Amino acid sequence: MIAVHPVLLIAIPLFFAFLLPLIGLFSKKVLKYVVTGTIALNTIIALLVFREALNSPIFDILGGFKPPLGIVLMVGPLGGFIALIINMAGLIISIYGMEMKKEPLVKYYMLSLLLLMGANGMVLTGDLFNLFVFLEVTSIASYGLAAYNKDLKGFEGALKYVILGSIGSTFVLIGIALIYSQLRTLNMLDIATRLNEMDPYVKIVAFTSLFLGFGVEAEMFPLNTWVPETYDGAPHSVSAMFASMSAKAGIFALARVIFTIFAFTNYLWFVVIMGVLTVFFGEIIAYAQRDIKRMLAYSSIGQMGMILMGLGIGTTMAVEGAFFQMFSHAMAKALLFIAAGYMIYATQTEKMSEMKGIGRNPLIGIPLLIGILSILGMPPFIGFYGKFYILMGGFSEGYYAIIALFLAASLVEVAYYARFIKIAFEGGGKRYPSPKATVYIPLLLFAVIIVIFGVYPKPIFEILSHVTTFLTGGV
Amino acid sequence: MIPYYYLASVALIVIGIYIVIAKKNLIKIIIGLDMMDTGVNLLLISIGYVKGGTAPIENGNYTLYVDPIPQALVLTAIVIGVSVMALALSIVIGLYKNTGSLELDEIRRERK
Amino acid sequence: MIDWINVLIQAGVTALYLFLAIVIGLLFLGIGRKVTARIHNRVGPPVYQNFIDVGKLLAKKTNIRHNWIFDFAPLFGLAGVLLTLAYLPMGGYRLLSGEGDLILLLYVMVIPALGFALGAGASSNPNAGVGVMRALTLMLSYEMPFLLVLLSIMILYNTASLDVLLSKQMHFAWAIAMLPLSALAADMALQGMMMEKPFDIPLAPHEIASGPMVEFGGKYLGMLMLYSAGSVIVETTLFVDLFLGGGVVLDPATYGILAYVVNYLVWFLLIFVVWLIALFINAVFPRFRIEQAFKFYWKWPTIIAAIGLVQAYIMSAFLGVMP
Amino acid sequence: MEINLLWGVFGIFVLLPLAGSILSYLGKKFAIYIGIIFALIPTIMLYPFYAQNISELINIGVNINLVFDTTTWFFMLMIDTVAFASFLFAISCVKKKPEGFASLMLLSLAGANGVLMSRDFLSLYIFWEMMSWSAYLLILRSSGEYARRYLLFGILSAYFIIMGIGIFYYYTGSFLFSDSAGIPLMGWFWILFFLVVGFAVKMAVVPLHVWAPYAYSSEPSFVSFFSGGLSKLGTFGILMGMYGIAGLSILQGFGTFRDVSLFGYPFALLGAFTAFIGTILAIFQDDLRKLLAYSSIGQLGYVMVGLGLGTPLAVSGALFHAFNHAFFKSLLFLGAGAVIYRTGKYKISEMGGLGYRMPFTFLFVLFAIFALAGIPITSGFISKWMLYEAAIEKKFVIIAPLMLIASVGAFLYSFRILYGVFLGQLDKPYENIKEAPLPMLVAMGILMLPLLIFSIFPGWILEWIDDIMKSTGVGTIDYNTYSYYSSIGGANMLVLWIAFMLVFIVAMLIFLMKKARKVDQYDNYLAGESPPYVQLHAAHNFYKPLRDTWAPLLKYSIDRAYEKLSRFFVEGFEEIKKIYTENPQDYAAYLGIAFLLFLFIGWWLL
Repeated sequence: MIAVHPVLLIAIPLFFAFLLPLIGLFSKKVLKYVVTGTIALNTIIALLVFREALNSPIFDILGGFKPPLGIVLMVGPLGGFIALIINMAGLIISIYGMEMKKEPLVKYYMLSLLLLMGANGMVLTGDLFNLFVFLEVTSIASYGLAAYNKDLKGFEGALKYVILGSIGSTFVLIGIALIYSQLRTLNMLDIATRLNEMDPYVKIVAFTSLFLGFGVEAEMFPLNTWVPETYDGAPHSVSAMFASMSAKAGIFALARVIFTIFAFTNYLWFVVIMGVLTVFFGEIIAYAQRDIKRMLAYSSIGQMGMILMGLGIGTTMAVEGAFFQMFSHAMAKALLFIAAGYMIYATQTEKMSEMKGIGRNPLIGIPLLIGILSILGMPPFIGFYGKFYILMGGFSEGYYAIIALFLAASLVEVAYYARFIKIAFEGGGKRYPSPKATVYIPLLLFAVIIVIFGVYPKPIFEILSHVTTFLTGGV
Repeated sequence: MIPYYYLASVALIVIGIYIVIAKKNLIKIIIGLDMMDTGVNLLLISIGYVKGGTAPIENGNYTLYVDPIPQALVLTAIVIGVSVMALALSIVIGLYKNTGSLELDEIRRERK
Repeated sequence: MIDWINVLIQAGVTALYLFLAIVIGLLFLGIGRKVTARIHNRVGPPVYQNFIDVGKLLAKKTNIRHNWIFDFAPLFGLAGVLLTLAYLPMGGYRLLSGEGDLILLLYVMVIPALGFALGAGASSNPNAGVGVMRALTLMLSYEMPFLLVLLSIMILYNTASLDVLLSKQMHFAWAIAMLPLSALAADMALQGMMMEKPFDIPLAPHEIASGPMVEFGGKYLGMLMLYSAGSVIVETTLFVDLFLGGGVVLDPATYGILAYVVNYLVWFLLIFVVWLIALFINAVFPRFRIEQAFKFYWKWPTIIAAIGLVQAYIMSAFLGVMP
Repeated sequence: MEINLLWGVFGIFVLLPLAGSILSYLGKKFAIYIGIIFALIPTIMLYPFYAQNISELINIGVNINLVFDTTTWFFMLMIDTVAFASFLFAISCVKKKPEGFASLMLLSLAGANGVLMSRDFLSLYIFWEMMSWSAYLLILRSSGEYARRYLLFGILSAYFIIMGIGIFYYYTGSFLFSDSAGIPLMGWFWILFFLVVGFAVKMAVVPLHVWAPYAYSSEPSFVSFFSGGLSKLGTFGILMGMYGIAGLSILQGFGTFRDVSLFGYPFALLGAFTAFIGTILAIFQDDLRKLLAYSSIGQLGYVMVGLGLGTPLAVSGALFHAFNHAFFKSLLFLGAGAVIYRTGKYKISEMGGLGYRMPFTFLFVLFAIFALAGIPITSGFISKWMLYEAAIEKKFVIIAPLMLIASVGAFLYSFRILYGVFLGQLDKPYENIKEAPLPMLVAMGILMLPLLIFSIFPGWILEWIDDIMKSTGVGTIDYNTYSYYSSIGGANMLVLWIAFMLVFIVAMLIFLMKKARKVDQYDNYLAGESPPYVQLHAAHNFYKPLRDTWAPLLKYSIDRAYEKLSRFFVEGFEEIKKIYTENPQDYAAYLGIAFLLFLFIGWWLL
């Protein structure tokens, strides 16, 4: 018997999201605590679900229909892990979100809960169409949040996101339609077992459609064009959410398309190439940026490309690395976006060149350094293991040239982060207001996570040992 | 043998993409998106179509009925499509308020 | 167990040789002054003038010093030059040359120069600084061909030990016959090493008032004169040891004490010839500027030495000439 | 039992500094003192652990191998001692946020010790990177720009290493050094190439040296540890890569040229060029720290020569030289630090005459310079001797002259330091300058001792080196307590010392016969006629004539080449950036094109 229903992970945020306007009628001040409390509750449930899933995959059947007809939530260890990451990141970001001042706050909190719910759903669901629905929920919440600042930048970013996002989801739907037309089923495991009944040409088209559709959310080149502007225009906490929640849900969906549904093995090199192209363009263009959030956004693209590369390499080691990287990137990039939010607030500008000495306050500087070093893949921070495992996995498959290209791109990454650190720690800057508790507590929390699991990564690796089943088409 | 309604849906999608890429007016672009959506919905519906089948209403008198699942899917997809359209339009309104224009190049010029 | 009596005897003989070397050096300096004067059609001081000078300077009552680093010059200068002499076989007598090889010698040779430079630097006279700078630049210049020459000899004779080199030259042939080009380059380098014209740039009495020497007087100058006397012997002997078999004509193993005497005389003759050649060049040439010296040394002597090196390399590696 | 011993060693040399790093960060004002304690314990504990041979395979998911043997011990000896001395020095000079300094120093020390203990690539890489980024943060304390340059090259080196590791992993599926069986020769070539180049970056081998002059311009107390200690990890890495992992037989499998592997020879040549270029550039520096940095580049070039040649004499010379360099270069950086601390100036030409006011500092620096220049009364001579003889006995006619002329060049820049900083005229502002504080002097004194001791008893250190030679299978060297031999020569240090003492006594006797009167520095050739204040210190643009002659060659600069390259890349990046046109319609078009392209590829694959 299932002790905790994974569906709660979706239901709780949904319930509270629509409860918020009612609470808002009485008191606006409670809202933020309610949201944080909700996400905390969610995190606890995610933890419980995850512990459960470690033993055996959970199948939670919804609506009374039996699979393959009915909708099912299937939570493997990895899915539980990603859900936990998403909820944890969401929790910490929501602490930062407490300082949000701009009205309408109710809508902000509501949308962020919906975003969380959508991301959770994307990770947990075992039904292809359901996946699409949650993708759309996430997207709609994201569109709203992206334009939340209601300035030109925000709207422009949101517009780009809307256009690309809806084309992407159209592709997803096409893929679903094609699969359904051939197999008459939407359950992922069912599809996977009956895949060879499909006409190969239709299979290719379906795969391409799904790959591209989720690629938009997973920030794959060349579908990631919306990323910089949307991240740039959105409020800082929202950028952090995008990077650590919706992008992770997207890439996990992509991973499930690749491994669980299609179980590709012989054409994976194509994914590797897409991954390395993503890294390459992401990092190179990040170097050419002057604004901090844009730089972080492009860097995020690069990191997602690395994850994609790890998935594409497809050995146990590389995929373990990819999942580790999802974790580390969620933590580190959220940290950096929150730090960037503080910096923009303190300096009143987005230009990196005007942020002299912003990091000299240790409350900002130390988490900032830890985050950046983790992104750069330095041990003993969590960023290291993902990168190292992906690379070693790649080597064991003999992708020398691609890894050399990847390392060259990483060098560019080092260059622009070092450039930023140089400015941030330069002497002779102005005096900046010291950060509030809502800023430095999330920063320190993220930093502590980054260091603790960097020094003692064993629990994570134990979780990731389930990658083997995932690769062979399991949950 | 590809039935013609597949062609129609493909045509709708292609036209939609063309509009999105080529037209400068934001409203038109959103109409393009909508057309794509419609095309896909049509595709879904047509997948479930069984020749001679009736509506899948469970009262026991029919042996031949169309696949009910795509219809359910399309219903959901339409709802989603509508809400996306609504959000997209609200974003367009926001852009219009900020720049006073609905033309994409003018908005971009405004930016600079 | 060490044979202490033997060691003491050897030390005594070595001390004698060192003393003689300094005396010969002073004599050579006097001869140098005389010869140069004769070429310039002057009378010149007597040959023993330098002995008188040194005696007078060392006996002076008033001595002036600047600081304790200033004292390094005479101390390290004299001690270093004596140490260097001890590592050079003189007239077939090996002294300490069995206990260290050419590379060691090369670096021991630097000790007196460095001490001198330190003392000169501490005199706080800018001329001294300029002088030392020139000396060091000159050193970089002439060392280029000289090192190539050393290398050719070491490669050809397959040894870095002067002691072994001498015996090999005695039994086979003098290196000047084997490597004439290298000998030519070495002689050019020697001119700079001895800071004779056209390479007396570091001293240049008319420009920088004798450069490093400028502040020294009394016992300081006296000891420095001993130092320069010693270094004349060091440099000429080095050339003789390298190319002219160190003047060894008789094998001490067979001829005993007679060999030592004869070899010593031959060695004296040879270093005198080398010294005279240097003097003649010195007497007729004007002074280079330091840039010219550098360019000169890194051009012609280096090319000649490099050809010599190639020759030695071919002889040793391909033709199998193994002295 | 065995494993307990290993964990004990690991605890003392790696975990203890790590713990110290946290403690000292909390220690705030007393951070440096805490740091000293935690740097001292490993240094002292080296003594009981001499000649231990502990090795343990540990499984942490993958097998790793931690080892404590003579190689580890030897390298730890220099790194830990230098770290301790740097900490001592820091007592009086690091005033700004000492807790950051102490904890980062201990962190990099822990990383360095960890690198030395690891005999597998995974732990090696982890500790290597730890050391690398903590060094980066330490440089960041003084300059972001310098730190940036260092980080770029540090990561470049790490990526080279990771390429090597990856290829090794491809062939063996393991990270252990010992699992190296069955790698084809071509594989070995790439593994070694990447490893050696990667580690060579740390040793600042030309043309990968451009970070060094900047990185070595940061805080002196750190730089002495950096240049003296951490750069030796490059030496360790190359030693391990070429002789520990691959071994002579594989190196010789690439073909030999007079018993020297054709793989090692180009690196030896590169090392010789590094020695030459580093020296020449050092001659022309006016910034004290930059001069020392270029000199460091040059000196490590010698080490590279030895490692590349790979004969027993050459490798032991390289190790000995690395050892000497650790001590004399740290000493020089500390001396420079003391001078900078007292005067607040960096330029050599702005100092002068400090030797009269800071006699002990001067003496220590002088001794270090003797060692650097290879004056035989220091151990610096012996290592150079071994390297020269190694090249000459194998008749390498390009390497040997380059090394020899570079060492002549070393006299030039050494004297520039001596004269410009310590000799010449004492300038007015420094009239009342004091001797460096006691901790600084003690630190310098500690570093001086080995240079002196091993010049008299080279056999002691050669015994350790011989142990390393045996364990790596390079061969053995010919030595006894006082003397050492090559096939073409040899030298006895005791005889030299006794002879030197005797002649020095003779010179002393002559010198002491008469008393001398002390006069003021202005009482010189101007005969006291000088106006009240003239600065007559001729240290500005010291080697101008030489510089003029070198000008046509100095025009070509590797630094500028890198700058040009980076500008080219940045411009390229700006071009590539234009792909992201910020026009949603273009983006939609990309999506469409990508779809068609993917479909096309998919069909083509079918």
